[in-house]
Amino acid sequence: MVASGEAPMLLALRNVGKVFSNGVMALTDVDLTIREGDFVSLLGPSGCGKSTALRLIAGLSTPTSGVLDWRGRIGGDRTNIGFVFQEPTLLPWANVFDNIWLPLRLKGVSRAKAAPAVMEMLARVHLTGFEYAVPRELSGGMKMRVSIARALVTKPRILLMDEPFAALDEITRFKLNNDLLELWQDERFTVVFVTHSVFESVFLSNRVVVMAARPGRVFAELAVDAAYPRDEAFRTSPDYAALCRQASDVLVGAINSTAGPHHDGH
Amino acid sequence: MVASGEAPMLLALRNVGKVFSNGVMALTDVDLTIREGDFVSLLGPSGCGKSTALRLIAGLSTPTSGVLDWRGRIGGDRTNIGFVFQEPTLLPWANVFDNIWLPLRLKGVSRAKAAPAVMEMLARVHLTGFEYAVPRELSGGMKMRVSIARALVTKPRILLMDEPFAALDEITRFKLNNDLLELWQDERFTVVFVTHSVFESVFLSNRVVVMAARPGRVFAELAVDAAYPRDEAFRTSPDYAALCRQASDVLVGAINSTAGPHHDGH
Amino acid sequence: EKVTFGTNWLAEPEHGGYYQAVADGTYAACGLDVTISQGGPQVSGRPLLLAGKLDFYMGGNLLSAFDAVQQGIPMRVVAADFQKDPQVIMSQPGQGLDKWEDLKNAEQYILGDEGAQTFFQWMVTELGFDAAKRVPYTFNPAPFIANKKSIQQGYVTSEPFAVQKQGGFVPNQFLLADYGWDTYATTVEVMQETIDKRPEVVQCFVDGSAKGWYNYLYGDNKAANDMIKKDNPDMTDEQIAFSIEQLKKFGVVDSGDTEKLGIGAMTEARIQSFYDKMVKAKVAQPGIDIKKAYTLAFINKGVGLDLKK
Amino acid sequence: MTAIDDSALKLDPEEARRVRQERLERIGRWVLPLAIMILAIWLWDRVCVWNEIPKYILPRPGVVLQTLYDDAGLLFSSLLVTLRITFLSLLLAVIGGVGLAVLFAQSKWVEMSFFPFAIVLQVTPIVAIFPLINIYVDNQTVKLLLCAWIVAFFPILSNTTLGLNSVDRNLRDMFKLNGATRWQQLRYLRLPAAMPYFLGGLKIAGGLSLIGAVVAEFVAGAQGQSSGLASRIIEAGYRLNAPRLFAALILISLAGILIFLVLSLVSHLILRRWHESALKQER
Amino acid sequence: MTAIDDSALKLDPEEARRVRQERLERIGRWVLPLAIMILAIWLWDRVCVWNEIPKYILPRPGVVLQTLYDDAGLLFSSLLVTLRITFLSLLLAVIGGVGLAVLFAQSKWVEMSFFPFAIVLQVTPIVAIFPLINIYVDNQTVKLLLCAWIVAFFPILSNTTLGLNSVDRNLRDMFKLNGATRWQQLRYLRLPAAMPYFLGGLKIAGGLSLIGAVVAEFVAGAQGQSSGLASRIIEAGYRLNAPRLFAALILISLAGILIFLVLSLVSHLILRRWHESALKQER
Ligand SMILES: Nc1ncnc2c1ncn2[C@@H]1O[C@H](COP(=O)(O)OP(=O)(O)OP(=O)(O)O)[C@@H](O)[C@H]1O
Ligand SMILES: Nc1ncnc2c1ncn2[C@@H]1O[C@H](COP(=O)(O)OP(=O)(O)OP(=O)(O)O)[C@@H](O)[C@H]1O
Ligand SMILES: [Mg+2]
Ligand SMILES: [Mg+2]
Repeated sequence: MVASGEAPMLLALRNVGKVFSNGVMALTDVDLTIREGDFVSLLGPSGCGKSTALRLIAGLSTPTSGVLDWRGRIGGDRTNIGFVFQEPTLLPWANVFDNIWLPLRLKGVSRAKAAPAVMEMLARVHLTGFEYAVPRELSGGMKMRVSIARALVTKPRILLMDEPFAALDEITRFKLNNDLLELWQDERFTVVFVTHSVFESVFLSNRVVVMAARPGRVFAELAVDAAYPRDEAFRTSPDYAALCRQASDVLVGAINSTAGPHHDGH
Repeated sequence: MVASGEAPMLLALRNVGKVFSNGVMALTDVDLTIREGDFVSLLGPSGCGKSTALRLIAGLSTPTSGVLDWRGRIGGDRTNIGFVFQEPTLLPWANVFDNIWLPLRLKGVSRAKAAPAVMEMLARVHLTGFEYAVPRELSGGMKMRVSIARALVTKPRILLMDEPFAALDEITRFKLNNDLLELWQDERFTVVFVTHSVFESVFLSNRVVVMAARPGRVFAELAVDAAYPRDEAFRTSPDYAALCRQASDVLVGAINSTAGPHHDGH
Repeated sequence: EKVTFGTNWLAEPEHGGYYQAVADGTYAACGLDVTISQGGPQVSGRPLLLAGKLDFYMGGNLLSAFDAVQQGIPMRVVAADFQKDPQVIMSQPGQGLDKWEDLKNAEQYILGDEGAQTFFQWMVTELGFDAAKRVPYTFNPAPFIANKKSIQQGYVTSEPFAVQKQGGFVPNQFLLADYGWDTYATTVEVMQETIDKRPEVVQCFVDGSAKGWYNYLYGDNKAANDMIKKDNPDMTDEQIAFSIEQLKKFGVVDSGDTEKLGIGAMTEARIQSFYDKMVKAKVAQPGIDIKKAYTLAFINKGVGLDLKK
Repeated sequence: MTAIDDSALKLDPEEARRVRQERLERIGRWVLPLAIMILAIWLWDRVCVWNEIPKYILPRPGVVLQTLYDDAGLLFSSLLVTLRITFLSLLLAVIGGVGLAVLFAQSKWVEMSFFPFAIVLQVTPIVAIFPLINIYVDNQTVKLLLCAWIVAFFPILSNTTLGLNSVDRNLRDMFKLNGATRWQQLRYLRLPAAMPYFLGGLKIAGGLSLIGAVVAEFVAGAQGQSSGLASRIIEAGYRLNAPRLFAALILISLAGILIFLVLSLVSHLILRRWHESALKQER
Repeated sequence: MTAIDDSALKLDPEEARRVRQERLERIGRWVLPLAIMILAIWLWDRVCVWNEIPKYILPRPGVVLQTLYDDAGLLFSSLLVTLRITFLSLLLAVIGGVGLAVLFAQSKWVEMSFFPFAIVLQVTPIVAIFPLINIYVDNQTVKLLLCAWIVAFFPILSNTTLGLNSVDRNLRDMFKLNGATRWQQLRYLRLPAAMPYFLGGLKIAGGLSLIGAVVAEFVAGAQGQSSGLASRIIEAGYRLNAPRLFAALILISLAGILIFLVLSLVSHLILRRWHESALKQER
């Protein structure tokens, strides 16, 4: 089912499994190839191991079986990754500006030099004017937007996003979807995107990976062949609706494949 | 625009404003009446003050202007409220069972006595088998479901929910939507429900309140006159689609009413 | 030559002879520039002597010299400027503690650490005092005054005065020296190395101190007292007068052998007898070669007898 | 909109109670501590009178205050001497404690290898090792500082170490992903995150360095004009000058309270924007 | 799927380094501290030899160990006496510290009114107030306990207070909404949340109660059969018996390290399921 151009492979998960020390098998036998410039969405029921997979890819966690293959090397060079955690994960003592500046600061960029980039990102996530607020003074969605801005400010080559837009209203979400796509087309980085919205996944990505739970595994992969740039027109096209329905059905399948009596736990 | 049966008033926000100590005006002149048995959804852009409004209603915060009127009394008796915070807010040292048991425990119900209710709620949120896991061993969506179970386990008379289903996949979300509606019809408690999903708000509630940001205020109210019980048939009905479109338009209006150059901050 | 002498307490008349010798140039006359380094309640100067930071140290009694021999420490007593240990035991009058034999019946014995390690051991084994009744003396006589059934240690020259002033009564005073505790006191301790390499310095210090004491007790001691008051601002003239009077009254410095041998005198026989007594009392270990604990080479020459008027 | 007349709105009892309580609290926050303090002093006085405690054992507060006034020159100059040692040793304790904690945070190895020595320092009685210090350290101030430092540094070390190890795991991951060096992680993440713990340790160390300075003076026996409060206490005790002794003790206590208040303020200022312990509960 | 042959998969350098390091760390965690300890002892020995330090000032470790062995009976029975006071006073410090912290957490009023007294206790030099204690307390053990307690309780109080005030605001709100009583909030929320802070304070207090017990003995001076290590130290000091003095000091140090390890273990067991400081980094 895989459909992806002739771009060179960036990384592959081969037979990857992850068992946590408490015995929960979060992932089993995951095979997944990601090519340069891919926009891959991960879709799946809550608890199926999407976040775990993302952490594995980022190198924040190591598989208990199988290997991660980065262009033929195990492990691989994980610099230049942008990561949006499922929770905002901001420095509670630093204001919004400093939180977004942080990744640049860690690369040695001074406050003055970083300011334009930071202010641009702030504007992109509609938070201009809040640069001196500290996280606890922000609403849930605002915190998440700061986190997104922080991941994007370094213009990473690989972007891993864990339900970045879940806490946002649909209008803002659409806007940010469009912004992200635009950015992606300009810079052609690679995105792995976890979402619960079938619509979002189809709108954004060229491949949708549907996962099933207990144990977490890849249930199916859908290619979204629609051409980029995608805009509002695409959103209202029958193609889009059909793809969404198809993805939705696969998701239902994935969930039912594990539903049964929910008495499996750990 | 208000449309609500002849049920007695439960509470009213009259000219309520909230200015935080850092000068941010989170709410201004909010007028909102909630009747017994209402299912009110709050819809609005990120940062428009939905969470703030919910906290005011719960009595966790006091308005800086205006009053909260509970059946003719300022302040009012706030017992028997179930609250789902925007973040999971679990006790990190307690396992899932104990977290859900907590509200009952605080009412003096022993572990053994509470067990059936807790286990039932666990099953409802599809977490049977995870009763001995501690929060850090759960995925984001699972934590949120624990939080929901905890709010429901006491069968509160008033249920305040702040984006409870945002971290869940659509299928689980639909299921829980149906469950919630069923429960609501059986018990006829009052719900104030914050969500970013227009579809969800229309599907669930008899009234949708759309808020606008900076300063946060009530922008419009929509009555959803469709009869309960609502089921999958309603979800696919043209009425539903029309209502959704209408709500969506209002939301766009609300957002545009403040959009402009986002340089207002605080 | 610069040398340092460490005392075992804050400046007080009990150190008067040394201050006198500094003040009137007696040490300087034989070429010593003596610095007196005061001690204090919690200050232990002997390690400084052992480490060579002090040239001379003022020992309390002979036991530590015996201990030094036992531990193989090359330290010797070269002079004993007090013939009697000025330690007294005080009790309150009219509490059934008016006789030496009754003292052990007191409820509490308030004794300092040093006392507890030396003469108290002897009191326990020889006189039947109860070790468990000892309470530390933190150099504050209040508990003694408060508890009428207690006894407390003190220097005959100082504590009785304080008690008299604050407590409003004259305590019974039992000078240990009068009841069998016949050690020399306020000894001058020196490392063997100093004796070997700079005997003239030792001689000068011993002689100077003896002369200093004669001058302090019998001559014009104003300069010395001024030095004392400067080092220890809390010292009062009244206290000084009391102390000197007591020193004379009890013959602490100048009595017995000193009549002929001069201040600082020691005799082999007396040291031996004290040691035997301590061995019998199980305070000192038997078999110590106590000849190594002292030397009589610098004393018993009648130095300064001419200064006594 | 509703049938209820606005003028009929009643402040419900709970709400009213809250408002009343808040008002009370604002006053009580300053009045009560003072009142309790005065009560305590009064009680002290009464105990002295009731039990006929002689003044050379426990003088009445009035006498002590009088002495404090009469001997002010002497006592305050001594206090200054003690405070100088206190602050210097607190400073050294901060440097030493944080420095060691940072070192220990570098690796479990280093921590397990060197923590024992820190504990040895903490539990070694100064009185017992002072003779050694006395032999090898010549400068009186250095001796005092060393003693006071030994007493004060451990809480800072222990609490800071705990704080450095309590950093949120996701934040740590975030730093790692951004290729933060060890030093950057320390500077921008672990140290700020350890702040509440460090400041807690500092509050403990403040009092300890004061008592450390006093104890150091006790054992090192500073003399002459430069003598601190410990010497005053010993002398006063020896002379049975109880009023002065208690005046000196009271000065130490006041200094301790003052140090604590200052450190609390510092802590509050540093943490007030983000840490729960310092946040004003916004309602 | 890809053009790259699976057999060509190479462990990249970073990954390999990590694996190697983990292996090393597992060994090093035990070997290194021991090695450092031995090195330190060797250095001590060398310092003694190089500087020709006479044994009556700083004995060589061999001599000290020999003494430790020879005098084992005497020293260990003294150690037991000291440890008894240590544990009792630590227990009292926990009860007192946590009790006071709980009291203070009840209201700002109480805290502001009574914290000063806690500080006064912390900064009062025991030596100075011992005469008072001595007059009014008869039982020797009680005297010792009181002194040791005064030294040890403050870190627990201070840290626990901080912990009780560091509870997440949302959790507090959640309890409030559920109508939790003050006591329930304490029992189910604040105390568990304060655990990491309390345990940090406990680790500090462990050492302090040991040193407190020693200092108490120094001041209160137990005698005879029941004498603890402090008496041994004083005695050895007066008897110029340096090897025994250092043997006693080493016993105190070892006891301190042991107490710390035990408390660390307790802390780890309590926190390991949830608190960052005790979590094994799961990768
Ligand atoms: N640190 C951990 N220790 C033990 N088990 C864990 C841990 N983290 C996650 N798990 C378990 O692994 C499984 C997958 O978790 P993961 O967070 O990857 O889910 P997810 O797909 O991201 O879910 P969601 O959509 O709810 O965020 C879950 O069953 C969870 O209980
Ligand atoms: N504790 C606080 N101190 C200061 N300002 C605050 C605080 N909490 C919220 N605000 C501000 O109040 C406004 C409304 O916040 P609120 O959390 O109610 O938004 P929301 O509608 O819930 O948004 P979201 O959908 O993103 O959760 C925001 O501008 C936020 O910055
Ligand atoms: Mg997740
Ligand atoms: Mg919100």
